[in-house]
Order: sequence, then structure tokens, then C-alpha cells
Amino acid sequence: MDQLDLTIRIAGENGEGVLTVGDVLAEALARSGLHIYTFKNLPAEIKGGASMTQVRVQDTPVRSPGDALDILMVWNQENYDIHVGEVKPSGVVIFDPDECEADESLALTQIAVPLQKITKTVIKTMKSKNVLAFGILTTFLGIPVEAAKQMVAESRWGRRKEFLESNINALKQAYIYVADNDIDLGLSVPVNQRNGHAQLIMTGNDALCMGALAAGCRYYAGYPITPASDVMETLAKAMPRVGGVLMQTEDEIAAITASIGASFTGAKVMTATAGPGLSLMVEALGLATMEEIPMVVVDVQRGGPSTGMPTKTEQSDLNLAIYGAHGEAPRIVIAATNTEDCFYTAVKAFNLAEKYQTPVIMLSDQHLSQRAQVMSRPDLSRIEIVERKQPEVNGSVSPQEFDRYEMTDDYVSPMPLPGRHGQHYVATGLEHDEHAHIDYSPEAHIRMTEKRHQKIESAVNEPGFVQRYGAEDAQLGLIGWGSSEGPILEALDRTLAKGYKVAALIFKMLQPLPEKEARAFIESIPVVSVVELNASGQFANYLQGRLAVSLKRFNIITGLPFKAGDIEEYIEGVLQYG
Amino acid sequence: MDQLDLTIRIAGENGEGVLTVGDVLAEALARSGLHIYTFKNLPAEIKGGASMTQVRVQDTPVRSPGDALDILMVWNQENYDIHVGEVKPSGVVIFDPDECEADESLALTQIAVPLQKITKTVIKTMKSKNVLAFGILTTFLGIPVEAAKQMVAESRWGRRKEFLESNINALKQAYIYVADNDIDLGLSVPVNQRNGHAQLIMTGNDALCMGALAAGCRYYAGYPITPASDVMETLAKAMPRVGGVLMQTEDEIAAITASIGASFTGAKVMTATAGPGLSLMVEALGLATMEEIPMVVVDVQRGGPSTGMPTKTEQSDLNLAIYGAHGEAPRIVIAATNTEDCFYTAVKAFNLAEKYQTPVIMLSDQHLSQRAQVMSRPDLSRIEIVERKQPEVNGSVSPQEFDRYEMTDDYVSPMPLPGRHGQHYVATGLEHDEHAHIDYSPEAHIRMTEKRHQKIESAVNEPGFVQRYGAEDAQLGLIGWGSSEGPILEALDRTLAKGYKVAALIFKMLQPLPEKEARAFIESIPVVSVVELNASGQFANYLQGRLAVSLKRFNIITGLPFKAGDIEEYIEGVLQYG
Amino acid sequence: MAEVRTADAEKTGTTERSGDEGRVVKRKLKDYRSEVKPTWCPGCGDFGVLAALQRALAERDLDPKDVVIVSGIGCSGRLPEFVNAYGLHVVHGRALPAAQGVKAANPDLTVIAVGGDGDGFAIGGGHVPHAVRRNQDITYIVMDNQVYGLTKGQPSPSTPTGMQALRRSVSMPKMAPYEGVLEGQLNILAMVIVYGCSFVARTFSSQATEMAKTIGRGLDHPGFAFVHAMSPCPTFYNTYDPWKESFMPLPEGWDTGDRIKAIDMAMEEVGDGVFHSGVFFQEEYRTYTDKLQDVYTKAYGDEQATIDALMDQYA
Amino acid sequence: MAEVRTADAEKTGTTERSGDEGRVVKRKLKDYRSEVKPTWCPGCGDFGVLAALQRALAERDLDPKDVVIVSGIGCSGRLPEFVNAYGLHVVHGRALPAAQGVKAANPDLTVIAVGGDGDGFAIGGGHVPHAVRRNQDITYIVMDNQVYGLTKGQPSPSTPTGMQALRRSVSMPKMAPYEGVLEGQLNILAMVIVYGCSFVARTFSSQATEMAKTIGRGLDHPGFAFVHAMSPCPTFYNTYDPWKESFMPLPEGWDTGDRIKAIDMAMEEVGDGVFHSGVFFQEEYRTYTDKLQDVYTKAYGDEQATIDALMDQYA
Ligand SMILES: Cc1ncc(C[n+]2csc(CCOP(=O)(O)OP(=O)(O)O)c2C)c(N)n1
Ligand SMILES: Cc1ncc(C[n+]2csc(CCOP(=O)(O)OP(=O)(O)O)c2C)c(N)n1
Ligand code: SF4
Ligand code: SF4
Ligand SMILES: [Mg+2]
Ligand SMILES: [Mg+2]
Repeated sequence: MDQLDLTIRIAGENGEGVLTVGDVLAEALARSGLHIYTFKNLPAEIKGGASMTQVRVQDTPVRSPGDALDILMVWNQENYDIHVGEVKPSGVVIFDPDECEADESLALTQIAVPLQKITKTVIKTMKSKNVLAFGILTTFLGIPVEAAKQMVAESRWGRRKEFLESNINALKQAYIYVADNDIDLGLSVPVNQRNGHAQLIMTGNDALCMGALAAGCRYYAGYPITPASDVMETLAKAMPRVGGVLMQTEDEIAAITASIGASFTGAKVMTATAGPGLSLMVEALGLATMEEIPMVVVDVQRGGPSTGMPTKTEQSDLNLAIYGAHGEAPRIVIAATNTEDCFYTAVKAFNLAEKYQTPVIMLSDQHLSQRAQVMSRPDLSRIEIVERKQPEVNGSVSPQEFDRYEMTDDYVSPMPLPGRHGQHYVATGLEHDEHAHIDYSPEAHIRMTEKRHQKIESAVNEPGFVQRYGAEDAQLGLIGWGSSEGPILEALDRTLAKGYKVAALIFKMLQPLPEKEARAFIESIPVVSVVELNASGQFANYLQGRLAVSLKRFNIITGLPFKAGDIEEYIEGVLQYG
Repeated sequence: MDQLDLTIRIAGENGEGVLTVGDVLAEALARSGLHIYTFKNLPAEIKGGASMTQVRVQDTPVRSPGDALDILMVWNQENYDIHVGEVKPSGVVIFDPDECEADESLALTQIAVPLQKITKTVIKTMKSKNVLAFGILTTFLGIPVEAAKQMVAESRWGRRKEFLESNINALKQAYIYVADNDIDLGLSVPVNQRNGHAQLIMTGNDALCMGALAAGCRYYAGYPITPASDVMETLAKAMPRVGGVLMQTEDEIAAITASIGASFTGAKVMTATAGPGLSLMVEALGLATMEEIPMVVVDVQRGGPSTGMPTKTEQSDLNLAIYGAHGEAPRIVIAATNTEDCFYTAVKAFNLAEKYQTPVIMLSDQHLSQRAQVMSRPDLSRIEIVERKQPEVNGSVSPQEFDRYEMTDDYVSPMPLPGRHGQHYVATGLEHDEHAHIDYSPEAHIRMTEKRHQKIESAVNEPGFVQRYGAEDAQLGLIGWGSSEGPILEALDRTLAKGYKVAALIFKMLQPLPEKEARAFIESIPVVSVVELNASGQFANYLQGRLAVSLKRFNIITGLPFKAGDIEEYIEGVLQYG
Repeated sequence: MAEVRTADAEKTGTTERSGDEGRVVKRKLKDYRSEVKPTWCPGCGDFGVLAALQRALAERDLDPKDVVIVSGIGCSGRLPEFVNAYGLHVVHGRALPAAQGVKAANPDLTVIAVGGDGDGFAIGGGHVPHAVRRNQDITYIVMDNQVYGLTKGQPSPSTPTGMQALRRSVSMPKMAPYEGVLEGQLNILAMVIVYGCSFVARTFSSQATEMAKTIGRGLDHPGFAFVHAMSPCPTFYNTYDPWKESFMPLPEGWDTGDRIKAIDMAMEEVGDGVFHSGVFFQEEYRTYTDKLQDVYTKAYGDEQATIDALMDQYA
Repeated sequence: MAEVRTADAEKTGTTERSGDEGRVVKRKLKDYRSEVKPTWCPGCGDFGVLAALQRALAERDLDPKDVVIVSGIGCSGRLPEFVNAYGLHVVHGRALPAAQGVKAANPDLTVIAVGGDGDGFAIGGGHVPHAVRRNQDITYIVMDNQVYGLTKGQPSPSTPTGMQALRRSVSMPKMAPYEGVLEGQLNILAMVIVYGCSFVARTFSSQATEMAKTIGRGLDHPGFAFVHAMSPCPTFYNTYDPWKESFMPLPEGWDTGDRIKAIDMAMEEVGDGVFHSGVFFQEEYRTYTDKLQDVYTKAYGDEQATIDALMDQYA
């Protein structure tokens, strides 16, 4: 094995504990200096239903959930039947022979481990079945028992002292069982001490929260919704530690208007939601555009439409993010690509909001938000933080003379803050003039419409929101946005390695659209295809609308993230058969 | 004068009565067998502010508000200053010399009529100033005093018996004043008896209401909002007369979900709103798409974004109508072009909703909804009414066997109705299978996504939603949608008459997009421009997105409707200077 | 068992079945069970509410085709799926508007709205007073567990102030990790009485017979009936033990006709740490449907207007 | 007149001006007049509310830069424009959430929310209980004309049942042409008390001094203060005459500390055809801001955490 790359899946009944096994394994491997990427697929019910968790481990950063499985552990028949088809020919299935029957016709290594029976008869504490399963996996991975013990001790299992003894016993029994039965997969995953300070294990939502706080977010209002609730829950704990305020409001409309109120006073504000909440917020988003109020709205996309598939992933809220609101209500829309990027994109979202005095929608999605990845600890001293343009404090301009919506060169006007500046004004969602006075004249509407549009359009010059990868002389170009970056780049590397001439262009800014880069890419490559997790090709349509070009599309709507293999296959298909 | 074509404007302080003068004049002319087209421009305040009303009169159907003015009557200085620049060189200004000073440097016929003084000193009932003003206009138009008297008697003034005497006196005084001062514009507008049964005077909102009722609408839920409140108010009176139910709900979200509930039982339902309300409705619109519930949502567009310009017109909610909702939530979007068309488009909206079991958004706008026009009385016996596909009544299929979302050839499935069909099911906004059971499997999501999309796409084959006009060998093609049809076609006729080779394609269906017609038009004409009342070219972008073609744009964002002259000038500009 | 429908049953919407000896047999609880097994956690109070509702339906022998259960989103909002009847599962917080549309469009249907405390009094709270104002014959069952179940344990408008992770069985620590919930607790029962509701009752999912009876009285009440169904969430906020202690019937001889006394009781019991069960208030007002009849009498009398006649006003 | 600011005035947000003789002069009503002339109809009750609010502000000599008036949409929602202070005019029905955001982000500001009966209790009705629950120091003035003014006369949640075009001066016929308004009338004052509001008062725009005093008491109250400001709309629903008759002060010696009695009074006066003016209920609870202080003490004690420290949990 030159490059470590294992994909391990654990599947069982929801609520039984498979998720914990996956979480602890991922954390333990990450703490051992390896890179991990998790992937869960859960039912929407609180308990019951087939659920699975997957860990992909590499010694370099992982970019996608993994294709076929190297190791599958299933706890019952239902899950065996669901997942066994995804195991690699060289892969291993671990199953509980008392709970399920293996299909002997399959050309796979299938290893029976009576998890339930060992727990019942040997360990005698049913709670410790998880640890037994964990131990089976660590021993298969070639992790020494002492290292595994430390992993358990440092895990959430270790924190529950009353079960520690039986848990350590369970781990031991795992190693004993494997040794007794002479099982050896020949793996030896290296476990070293990671530099805890330099490397963090986070989900996308975790990283986003930390980025927001680093950018100066000190007010958050939100309403729970899967898969965005984590953001609020993480901040409920963290926000008071930095002196900020977090409010759980009665609905999303209250959340966004409370955020507008807070931003009006100068606070950096955020709210996070998923599709149904974003739908409810669009009226107030238009207000924020009209009153030129900075704010960050995070949309953690999930399967739609309507209540849809709350625990599945999709990139199908793009249309709403760009176009959602009556009238002409431009706003900035950006998307994060991976866990680490969630941190930096959150920082940029605040900077853009403050700089352009506008709402910024930051798109994430269920998979990106909830999977765990390893990332380098951000160096906070090197992060640029943008502050809002404001009038002079104690400036002498009277409120009667002051123009809140002054026409400046960059269309951004100094914003007085209550309690701070004597230039009080009345912000209104009605059309107004420079002085913020209500004005429905054609002239005022034309001027202010231009101000609102130009301000946003000029944000296209911000660096770092679009990136080209791959062959200069590509025959096929892939365009992606947000969280499909990882699988696209992995597929790119694989196909480049096979000699295909491919390139990719990844967008993190969607509105305003980096047209120059888009056009240069599209015009330089014979075939260009837009790769996204939605049915209608929302970004493809949007690109065509802006650029008047014709694009191919590759869309998947399974509720699951792209695998690198999906895209690899697509590339080969297009280039081989046109 | 071969063809009668006069544009008359009356302007004064809001609340003073100018609007009534305009309304009565328009009605009276219409009742005389002429065609009229009114246009009002009001402040958003209940009282105060400059306001104007305009009547264009022709002997054939009128298609746009009129360009420069033939007659301007102003009641005060503010309004003189605002409007005098719009009078034709051959036009006439009527002003009150005690309230305003005329600019003598202008090469216009300016006639002083001391409206205020005559009312005060001769008529002595201030309420009758309106009638005096009306009389001045009718005598200028060459309408005999007896005919004018009858007009007053048949008007709202005639209904207030206590003022009738002073009103008739006011009218007489007008004729006396004009005769005494020997004023004669040489006009003689023909006043005949119109066939009251065959011709109706309606606003767009009136026509829409009647169309909805004719189509079978028997449930309406709504929340007041300018300029859609008229729809609710008209139906509040009319709906009970046909045994229907109208509910004024607590907000727009309640309005649309109540409508969904009513439609679930089989009722034909409608709600009408303006931009802010539509923004609030998009979450539930997604639900209706997901549950395949027929309903009509009318959006009477006004100036946006946010609260914007509630009394101004704009075509800027198109993006929201097409894309508003998280996830992939396709729905049908259609637009009415003129008053008469509001009737027929409403009928079609219901037919489409019922046939395809989907929400249908019908776009109107402030100007279309509130101006009065003359139209032929619809022959109700010739209107086709579509009913919802339902299972057999007393059918023997058990609820356990019945598939609410059966995959049929046309993707539309029979819908059982509570109280009527034994095939009860649970409609849900979660992803589901054919049987309406919750199902998040990739397969179910893929099948149902296709069902929801294909159903809508097939509606593109409905006839009558796109129409080509003008030269076969056009050098310039104009694309318009909804209410800009009238001014576009008038401009087309004028420029064709001048020898320009122009053509127009007018869309009444926007989603699904009649792609075939659009492509044929665009490919057959060297230069094609999309004409719309919004800033970003919403329809142009959408067309480019769907067709991957490049289009020119002509946009106006004054809050006012297109004049035919605006478009005429644009056509000449493009064809003369490229 | 063969189904026999009399012409009359057809009209009123009830179905009767002949037993083996030709006797007419009424529907049983199991006839209201759908083929979908409830997905709730073991021990969830909602099982009790479901069974009580099914029993109340069975006692009234309502034809499933004439029953519509409307819900929003939440664990409790899944209930319609588990009942053999029509169901309309809408978006979060909008069960009441949807139910009102159902009832308005077809007043012959038995309409029941169900949902959680968050669905009903957070995002949906604005609709409750207006549903009450319309006084349609709808039964609204709020399954109050004082927590957001489906989204995994955030506090709801009815969560007691100061609540946090106090006991092992209570896992609501995330949203209020320092001082517990800072916001006041809403008294939703008192609120609904003040809105002017014509039937207001409380019941507890652990008291099955009682609950079926109370829901039944709500169904029988002609007008908007509010049933405050306390229904614990053992997974995220286990209140079984305290609630068992604090539940007691309304005082003997309670006068259900005194609105002011009902409010006072609902306001005072909180301080006493008591939940009273039973019907707090009931009075028959004319329903929306009744009033619409008067409207029709005025609007058209015997015969509805034709559309042509409506258009005459524009001639 | 030159402005003199003491360091202290700067901190507390009050500004004092020196008169000609160097005397400190307090702000006057006219200092709170903006350059925008009110656009209301002649005779609109809202003029009275505006003046009363301006007077209350002047009496407290608040610096306009420290005052934020938040409103939704409606005739009444235009009020902030006419006051010389910060204003935040949001979308229909959302004045309260916006005001809460303002106050939460800067508790030193004087925050006033204003709006109509429709704005507050139709589309915005869902926010009221929750604003009350948070008990921030915000004064909420509802200008109740029992009608939708701005949209020209539709009935509102507080319109009396059965109301229609009865009198010439009442022009609310369109929405209820047959039997008048079918829906029940909400008792918004009683509702707010039941929500748990810490200050609840009623006042009438025609009683200028009284209204300024009541609004002032609301401003002084530390917590969420609800002022029910009856403010007739002569254009669409002229209630001046009946209201002048039905307004009367609360009984002599009224105990503002008894919530239950306050509710009873608010419920009973309706039947008596009476509007009581004055403070129905007032009690000081800890405000949201107070409670947040406790949270901060627990969350970080003396020194706020660094972001780096927060990230340690992921290491
Ligand atoms: C618009 C919207 N916001 C948020 C959610 C997420 N959500 C689903 S259920 C729920 C609350 C559930 O609490 P409750 O209504 O008390 O029901 P329970 O699960 O406790 O029965 C929330 C916030 C959603 N589905 N839609
Ligand atoms: C979302 C939305 N829906 C509807 C409207 C239209 N609208 C503006 S004000 C108003 C109601 C006004 O009544 P009220 O709140 O009582 O204020 P008033 O004018 O009587 O002072 C309505 C329905 C709107 N602006 N936005
Ligand atoms: S989470 Fe709570 S409310 Fe939801 S099903 Fe489980 S126990 Fe019931
Ligand atoms: S319509 Fe009524 S509420 Fe509005 S300004 Fe006029 S009088 Fe006042
Ligand atoms: Mg709950
Ligand atoms: Mg009002």
C-alpha cells in the first residue's frame, strides 16, 4: 500500500450505536495524525430505520466520501442486504452470524463475528457492544491493542467512568476473538501522535461557527432545522463565551428580522437555516437589500422540495438563493467547498456583507455540514477582517444634511449606527432617495436600483472565489460549485493520471458571477459540463443565462453526495464516447 | 381626425377628486360605445401628494396608456409643473388661474378656467367642483350638454340624489363658461349608445375575478395588499352569490395553506397577492408542487424590491414566480396581457391547475390590474372548463392498494377527494412513493422528481400561450411578456406603417417555456430584444438560460407602464443606428 | 366481512358492516390503524394520543373517507400517517390554516388538526387566535411535550423557564448551557381561552381512557375545540415522573360555562405546580358554517347567481 | 444654541444644551420632530400618538441618537419617519423581532416598537408572545384603529364581530357586505397579559396628556411594556364618537400588581362596552439583558474567551 486509502462502513439499526462507533473511529484515526472524511446516511426518524456511517482514511487530505468499500461491518440482515453490493472485490465484510446470513455466492472475504453473543455472554454489559465492534475494527486495521485502549480512553466512552471497565474488557475481547480465530487482513494503519494544536477535527458546521466568530459575529438568531441546528447549538455554547448574544426565535422570519435589527446597530450578525427556512426568509432578505443592511444567512441545503428529505444532501437551493425575493433584490451568494473552507468562507461572508452592506447567502449542504474532516488550525492573526464603512464619530454633519445612501464611487455609503453616530436616519423598505426619505419618483428608483446592483456586481472582483484546475489543453471541462469540489478534483486527478485531458473550474461565488473566468474556461475547452446535485441544472441554467453559451450537464439526485468514482466514470464516458 | 385617438390627463392633489373625474369620464365615454384605457399614478399615502388620472379614448380597442397628451387639466401649480412637459405641441392645457401660473413661454394652447372660483361663487357646493371639471372636459370634447347631463345622471354622482341638483348646475356652468369665453377645440367625440350587454367596462382585477368564478373558483383565501386587494374585495361580494367561501386570513402564509387545504377536498381555489405576499408564500408553493395540489396564485406585481413602490407598476417578480422555493419545485407560470385577457387567462389558470394538479402562478401588475378598459362580454357557453382527474366514485380499489401518485402516461394521477372517494391517503411534503408513503430512497426521489418535472413540461403544448406578430422578414424582433403586449403591438403597427421590418413574439406562458416558438423566432431574425419593465432583464436571462442564445434588452424601471412611443423610439433607434 | 352501505349511510358518510349473523357491527379501534407502523421512539407519549384518537373515532364510528387529519411538522406531525383516514401533512406551523381550508371547502368532513407545541405555538402561533376567531367545527389536538422532539431537543415555547440539563433523563443542554432557558414559559391553555375558544380541555397521554373521552368530547363539540394533550418525549425531555404527580382532575362540579374562572384556573395552576385535566371551558357559539348560511341567504336567497348576472355590474 | 456634552452625558446618551445664559436646557417636543411632515389623513388618531410619544421622549430628554423606533407596515408604521431619531421601518408584521434584535445587540438604546392592529395581531401576531417571553426593555405601542388603514378599510383582528357599513362614517363594507365580519374580535390587551407581559396599559389618542404619561410609564418600565393606544381612523372606520363615550379610567386605587384581576377586567369590560385607560398591570421581572449578565458570568467570568481557545475543543 503506497498511499493509505481505506473506506470503512458500519451499518445497523438507527439508535443502536453504529454512529457512535463510526464517530469514535473517525476521531481516533484523526487524532492519530491521519486524514479522515466521514459520511452518514440516516433516516429522518429519531429512532429506528437503517442507518450507516462511513469513514474514509488517508494520509493526505481526503476529498470525497470514498467509492467502493474496503471494510463493511453490518449488525443485521437488513443492513447486510442494503450495503453488501458496495464492497470492493478486494474488500471485507464483517457480519454478525446470529443476526444475519451471508450470501455465500459473493466473491468477497466475509468474516463472521458474533458481536451480540460475545457481548451478552462474555462482556455482559450490552452498552459495551459498541466498543467490541470498535475493537474488531481496530484490530483488523492493525492497530496495536495499547493504542486502541488509549483511543477508547480518550473517546466519549472514556468519559463515562462507570462503564470504563466493561468497555476496556470489550476491547480486549475483540482482540482476543480476532487472535483466537486467526484473522489478519494484513493492514497496519499507522498511528502516531498528531499535533493536536495544529490539526482540528471538525464538521462543516463546526468550522463555519468558528469562522463566523473569528470574523466578529456577535449576534445570532435562528430556529432549529435539520441540518442547520448544529450551528445554533454550537453557537449557543460559544457565543456567550465571547460576549455575544444568541436567540432561538419563534420562527425563521423572526430570526432574519431580528438579525436585521441587530445589524442596524452595527453588530455582525448571522442566521443559519435549511431550505424551508430560507423560503420563509426571502421577504426580509429583500428588505436587507433595500435598506443595505449587512448580514450573513447560511443555508445548509438538504433534499427538496418542501419538507423533502431532511437528512439527505442536495444542491438545489441555488435558484432560491439567487432569485428568491420579489422585485430586483440582488445579494451576494457564495458556497463553501469543504470543512476547512467552511471556516474561511464564513469569514469572507462577513467581510463581504460588511464591505458591501448587503445580505450574503452562504450555501452549505447536509453532507458538507455534518461530515467530519481534519483541517489545519487557522492562524487567526493572518485573517483579514473587514469593518463597515461608517461616518466619523462625533462628526458634525447634522442628520438633516447627512445622506445615508450617498452616491459614492463604490456605491457603498457610510452607515451611521444608533448610540454611536449623531446622523440618525430612518431605514425603510420603501423606495427612497439618498437621504433615506421615501421617494417613488422614477429618478430615485433608477438611481437606487443602480446603486443596489452595481454594489453587488463589483464584488465579482474579490479574489479567491473561482479556481481552475487540470490540463491546459483540456478536451473536457467540468464546472462545479461548492461542496462538489472535492469529488470533482479527485476524479480529475484520477483521470489526468490515466492520460485524459480534463480541467475543472470551481466556483465559490455564484452571485455576482465571475463571468470573465467562466467565459475564458468555456471558450477554451471543446466540451464543458456542469456537475451538480440537482435535477434541473440550476447553475448550468444560470451560467447559460448570463453567458449565452450552451453547456452539458451531469446531475445526480439520489440525496447522496457525489463519489469521485461517479465523476470519473462520467469523464471517461464523455471522452470515450463523446 | 380619421381615427379617434385622444389622451386626456387630469391632475391634482390626492384626495381632491381628480380620480373621480377621470373615472366618470372614462366610464361615460365607454358607455358611449368608445374604447377607453385609463392610467392612474398615485402616491402611496391615503391622502395628499400629487396624483393624476388619464383616459385614452379611441374608436377601436386601445392598447396602451397613450404617449403625449392631447388635453391636460391641472388643478394646482405642483401638478402643472409636473405634467406640462408631456403635452403634445398640438395639445391643450386647462389650468386654474387662481391656483397656478402658466408658463407663457411654452408653445401650447393654454386655457385658464377658474374652477375653484366658479365653484365657490357660482355653484356654491364645493363637492360639485368635480362635475364642473368634468363638464369643462365634455364641452371641450364636443359632447352635447344633454348627453353630458345623462352621463352625470348615470354616474356615481347621479346616485347621490342630494347633490344631483348642484351637480347638474355645475355641469351647466361649465358649458356656459366655455360658451361665454368662446372656446372651441374643434373636437366632436361621437357619443352613441353602447350595447351594454355586449360590452363591459372592467379593470384587470375585475376581469380576473369574473374569469376565476367562471372557471369554477369557489374558495378564496387572501390577505389585503395593494394592488391585489381589489380581487379579494370584489370576490367578497361575488363569491357568496355563487355559494363559494371567501376568507380574509391573518397573513399570506395562512392564505396559501388554507387554499391548499380547500383544494385537497376538491374545491377550485385561488389566492391573490403582490410581491411581498408572494415572497411569504413560496414555502407553501413548494408544498403544493410536492403534494400535487391544484391552485391558482395571482401575483399583481408592483415596484420592488421589499415594500418598494406599492402603487407603481413593474414586471420584476418573474424570477420569484419561476424560481421561488427551495429545492426543485416546478410550477406553471403564466401572465395576462390586457383586461380582457385577464378574464381568459384566469380561466386557463384554473384549467391548467386542475389538469396538471399543480400550483399555477398568474402574473398581473399594478397598471394592468387597476386601469379600466372596454372588453366584449365573454360568451360563457363557449368557455372550456377542465375538471380534475379523479378515481371512480364508489370504486372498489382499497386505500391499501390505491396509488395516489400512480405513474401514468401523462404523469398526472387520479386524486381521491375526502368525503367522496374511499381511497383515502396521506398527502405529505416529505418525499414519497406512488402510494404516498414517505420514501427517501434515491429511486423514489428520482421517480417523483421526474413526475413533477415532466408534468409541468408537458403543459408547454397547451395552445394559445405564445403569439407572433409583424413582418415575416423582420430585421428586428421584440420579445415581450404579459402586460407589455399592448404597447409593443401598438409600436409594432406604427413602425411597420413607417416601413420598418419588425416582428414581435408575446409570451403568456413563461414556465414551462415555449421553447420551440422562442427558438424559431430568435433564429429567424438578426436582432432580437427582450422588452420588459425590470432592471436585470429577468425574462431575457431566463430565455438565455434555457436556449443558450444571446439577446438584446430594452428595460424601463420608472414604475410606470410602457408607452407605445417608448418602444417605437427604441425600434427606430436600433434599426437606424444598429 | 362484507361492507353493506345503506343509501343513508352513504349520504351521511357513515359505513356499517354486517357481522356473521347479519348484525350491524361498528368500527373498532383497529379499523383506524393504517398500514404504516408508527416511527416514534419507544415510550413516546404520542402513542397514547394516537390510540386515544383512534378510540374516539371508533366510538363515533366515523367513515375514514369522511375524516381528514391535518398536521404540520414534528414527531407529533407524523400522526396522520398512522391513521386509516385522509391525511394532509403540510409545512411546519401551518396545520390550522390548512385545516380551516379543508373545513371551509367541505363542512361535512370531520376535520382534526394535530401537532406539537413548537409547531402550534412557535412558528404556528400566529394562526391560533385566528382559527379560534373563525370557530369552525375543527378539533385541534396539541401534543405538548414542552420540547422540539423532531429536531432533537431544543426548548419550545412551553418549556419551563430555567430548564436545562438537570437530570440525566433530560437532555436539553445544548441550547441553554449556562442558565437554562431564559425566556418565559407560555401558558398555552390560558391563551386559547382568552382568544375566545369555545371548547378548551387538557388531558394526559398516560391516561388513555380519559384522553379518548376528552378528544371525543372535542369531536362532538360543534365549533373549534382545543385539546391540550400533554404527551412526554422520553428521548429528549422525560417528564413522565413529574407529570404523573402533577396531573389531577378539575375540581368536582367544575362549571365549564365560566370563561373567566377557566382563565383564572389556568393561570393559577402553574404556580401550584398542577396540571388539571378535563374540560376547562365549553360553550356553543354559532360556527363559521352556521354564519355562512346567513350570508348565503342574504347573498342569493334561493338560487345562486349566474356568472353572467355577476358581470352585469360591469355593463 | 450650542450643544454641550459632559463626559457623563456622552456615556448615558443624554445630551444637554446650554441656553443663552449658560443654563442647561432640556429638549422640547419640537426637537423630536423630523423634517418630514406626517402624511396621515386630517383627523387621524395617529397624530395624537405621535405627539404623545414625542412629548414622552422630551420629558425624558433622550438623545435622538440613542433612540430607535421600529415599525412594520401600515399608516401607523410610518410614524418613525416623523420622529427625529433613528428609525427602522421593516416589513409588515415584523416590528417586534426587529426591535428585539436592536435591543439585544445594543441594550443601551431606548427601543420603541410601533404599529397597527393588523401589523401586530394579524400577520405579526405570532411574534407577540415571544417578544413578551423575552422581556427585553422595549416599549411596544400598538395604534389600534380596529381596521386596516393603509390598505383602505378591511377589517382587522380587533374589528368588532358583525361590523359592516352601518353608518355613513364607517366605510368597511367591502369585505363583509352581507352579515358583517363573521370572525370573533380579539381582546388584544387581555392576550398580552396572559402572555406574561410585565407592563400592560391602555390609552386613547384623543386624551393627549394621559397618553404621553402612559407612554412615558412604558418607557420607564424596565422590561417589555405594551401600550394599547386606541387611535381612530376617521377615513375608514370612524370610531371617535363611540370611543369618547366608552373610555374611562381604571377604577380608583386599581392594583396594578394583580395579573389575574387585570385579565378579568380586560375580559369583562368588553361586555360592558367600556374601554379602561391606565396601567392594567405592571410588575418588574428580570429582563433578558439582566439574565444575559448571569450567562456571561458563567460562560466566561472575567475575561472573554479567545477564538483560539474555542477551537481547542476540536483539537
Ligand atoms: C420552516 C421550518 N422550520 C423548521 C423546521 C424544522 N422543524 C421540524 S419539526 C420542528 C419542531 C418540532 O417540535 P414540536 O412542534 O414541538 O413537535 P414534536 O417533534 O415535539 O412533536 C422544527 C423546528 C421545519 N421543518 N420547517
Ligand atoms: C406581506 C405583506 N402583506 C400585506 C401588506 C399590505 N399591508 C400594508 S399595511 C397592512 C395592514 C394595515 O393595517 P394596520 O396594521 O392595522 O395599520 P394601520 O394602517 O391601520 O395603521 C397591509 C395588509 C404588506 N405590506 N406586506
Ligand atoms: S423524539 Fe421525543 S417526541 Fe419524538 S418520537 Fe422520540 S420520544 Fe416522541
Ligand atoms: S387611512 Fe385612517 S389610519 Fe390611515 S392615515 Fe388615514 S385616518 Fe389615519
Ligand atoms: Mg414538542
Ligand atoms: Mg389598523
